[in-house]
Amino acid sequence: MAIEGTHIVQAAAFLGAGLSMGLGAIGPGVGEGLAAAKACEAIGKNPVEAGLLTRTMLVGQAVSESTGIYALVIALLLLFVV
Amino acid sequence: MEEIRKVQKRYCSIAITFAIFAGIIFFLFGLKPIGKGLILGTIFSIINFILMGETLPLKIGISRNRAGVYSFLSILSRYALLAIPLVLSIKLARFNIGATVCGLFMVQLVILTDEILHQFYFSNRKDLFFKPKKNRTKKLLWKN
Amino acid sequence: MEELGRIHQLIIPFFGHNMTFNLEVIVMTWIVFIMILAFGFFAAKNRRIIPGPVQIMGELFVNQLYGLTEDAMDKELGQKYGPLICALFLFLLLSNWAGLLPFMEEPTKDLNTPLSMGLMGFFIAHYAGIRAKGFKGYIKEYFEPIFFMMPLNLIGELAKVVSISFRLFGNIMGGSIIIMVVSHLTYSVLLPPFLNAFFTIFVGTIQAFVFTMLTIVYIAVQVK
Amino acid sequence: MTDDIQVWVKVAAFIGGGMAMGFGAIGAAIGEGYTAAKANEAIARSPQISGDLFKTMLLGQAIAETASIFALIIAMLLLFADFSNVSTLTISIFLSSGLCMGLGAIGSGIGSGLPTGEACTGIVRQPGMKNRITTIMLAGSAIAQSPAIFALVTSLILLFVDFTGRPVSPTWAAIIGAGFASGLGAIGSGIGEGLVAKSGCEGIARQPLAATRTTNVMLLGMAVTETTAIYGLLIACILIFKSFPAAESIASSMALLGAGLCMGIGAIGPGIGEGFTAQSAVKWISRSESSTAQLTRSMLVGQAVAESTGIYALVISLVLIFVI
Repeated sequence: MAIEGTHIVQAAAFLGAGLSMGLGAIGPGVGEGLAAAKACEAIGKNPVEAGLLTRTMLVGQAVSESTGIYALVIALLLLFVV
Repeated sequence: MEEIRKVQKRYCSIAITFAIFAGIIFFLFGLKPIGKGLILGTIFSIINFILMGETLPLKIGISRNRAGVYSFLSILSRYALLAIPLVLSIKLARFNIGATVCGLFMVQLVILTDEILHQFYFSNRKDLFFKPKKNRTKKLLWKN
Repeated sequence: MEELGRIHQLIIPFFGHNMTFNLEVIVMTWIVFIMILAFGFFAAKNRRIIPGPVQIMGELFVNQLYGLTEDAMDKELGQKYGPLICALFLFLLLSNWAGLLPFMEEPTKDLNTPLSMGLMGFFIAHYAGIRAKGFKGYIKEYFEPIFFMMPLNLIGELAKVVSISFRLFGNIMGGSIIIMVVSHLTYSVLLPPFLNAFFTIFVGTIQAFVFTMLTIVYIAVQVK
Repeated sequence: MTDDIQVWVKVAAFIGGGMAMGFGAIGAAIGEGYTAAKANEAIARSPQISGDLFKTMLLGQAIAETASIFALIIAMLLLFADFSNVSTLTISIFLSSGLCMGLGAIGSGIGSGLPTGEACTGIVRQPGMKNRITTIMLAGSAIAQSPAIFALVTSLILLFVDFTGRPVSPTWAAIIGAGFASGLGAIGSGIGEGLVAKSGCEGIARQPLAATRTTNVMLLGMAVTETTAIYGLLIACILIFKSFPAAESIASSMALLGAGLCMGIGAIGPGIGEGFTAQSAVKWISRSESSTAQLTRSMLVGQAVAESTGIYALVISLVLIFVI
């Protein structure tokens, strides 16, 4: 089993892609969960504004998800470009 | 402590009765290893349950970290005991491994089944998935 | 266990390219279409003041989904997008439940179906956004915090399609693979009926609802 | 050379068994420590019902220990396995199986300790509802065991599936990746489901009249929280049952290992996050009856969105398995 330089680079890229997406999913996952938890609390206190609160929650979650999307982009770059 | 003893007596007797009945049925069908394994697993499961209850009050009155360390030690010592039937059933052909594992969870199964049966058949508390009977719940609240 | 990823395919050569059709998925999709059409026909056949059982089902269903849509948007837009949402939910629900019957498979088990549903929702949401805000206002949204955030906003929009369709696909596919593995292990004795009920009825319903809900909300976010 | 392999297989079995037992016991110990701390407070507040509290603790602990007994079974199977007929792949199978069960037992151990502790507090607050609270606690901790059951299924499949005839080079990575995917993936869901069950117990203790809808929403939230563990199991099954062609280069092995790690680690965060969401929703549903429908809806949407990073991890792992 001859190990060449290009193979090692490719192997590192694949492993790195997996780790990038995996580790990058932890923070946004917990953060979005907290955002949704707070939104549920607010709806519990004031059910009349449920539609507005859900929209606000989604916008906040979309912003906090952007780090997860950066991780996705990096993983895809590592997979297909490197 | 009386409460614990009562609970233990109840669940352990149900578990061992069930295991012996099932074991006899397996014996009658000629599946000796399965019956033996079931009874062996259940006996050790009951010993584990009783030891768990005995060590429970010792955890009260100490800090959370010490309780964690204490539980870790208690788990390890109790599991050394639980390993005996597993090793026996792996090494000897007389005991069926799958049946032993089923026996090890007999107490847990009995607890869960008992709770579920109580919920639906043996009591008036049928309101898990239905609307609660209002007057009954109010009476409960008044009592306290 | 090798049948795990196998799909019956019809491959037709077409001017040097191979066109691939997933036969089961197409047939199952058509069966679901026919079921929806039959439901709609019988619900609306003879409408009366005192409704029959099928009409009651249809009315409840439509009322609930219109209510959901009007909650998320406003009254007028809710009336406009309600039919779409009803059709989407009914299609996904029946597709997810199709696996219950013997010799039938969920069309949503193939990635093509959820992805096309997700793309449809995506295009409708953006069309609604352009209609509501005008082209200039719509474009301006992408340069929102700072102007060079544009590519990331764009990826974020595309990631919505990926996440919404892969959520449905992953759940249904995962359920069917788990049922297959467990029935392989236990020789199809005890657990598979319960697992089948859990994954098909419960998870299928929830995922259909979540998909529909997210489509509504994406449209609502674009419109507001 | 065969002796050499046998030595390594033994080493792998001992390491695997040790990891299974160690991790499994740590999770259960943390959970029980939490329970003991809560029970301390409860007994200090009303010592006259300490019998009921001990009973609740005992039942809760008996159910909560299921995950670590699973770990014990896997450890014993590994330590006393048959070492006579082994190949190079057996090394990675034993390592992966132990790792999978050990990691998978952590989440459920911690998670099922949470409702038991909360049930002790709840019984002090509302002694009349003690049967109901005990039932909900038992149901919650039994459902919180399901990620550990997924990990157990993966370990057993790894131990009993016939891998002969598979090429060594990418298959070892697929096996270890499957262990990581299922084991790490179970942590987040286990803790998350524990959080949901905890707030279910709390809600029933605070608002006994709201018991029915609290229970229903709790079960719904737990079922949705479990999906990330199901993704982990899905990737593990694909990695185990798909036969990969032999490859000389290290790159394809690393792709499979990366797929497993990606799904496993990526499922932790969404699992805990979904647990937070459902916890808050259950808590507020028990307090305000009028907003049940809105809260259930927002809970489902919030959980679905919080899950999307887990889905990106699923996509990357599928790409790593099928495209590369």
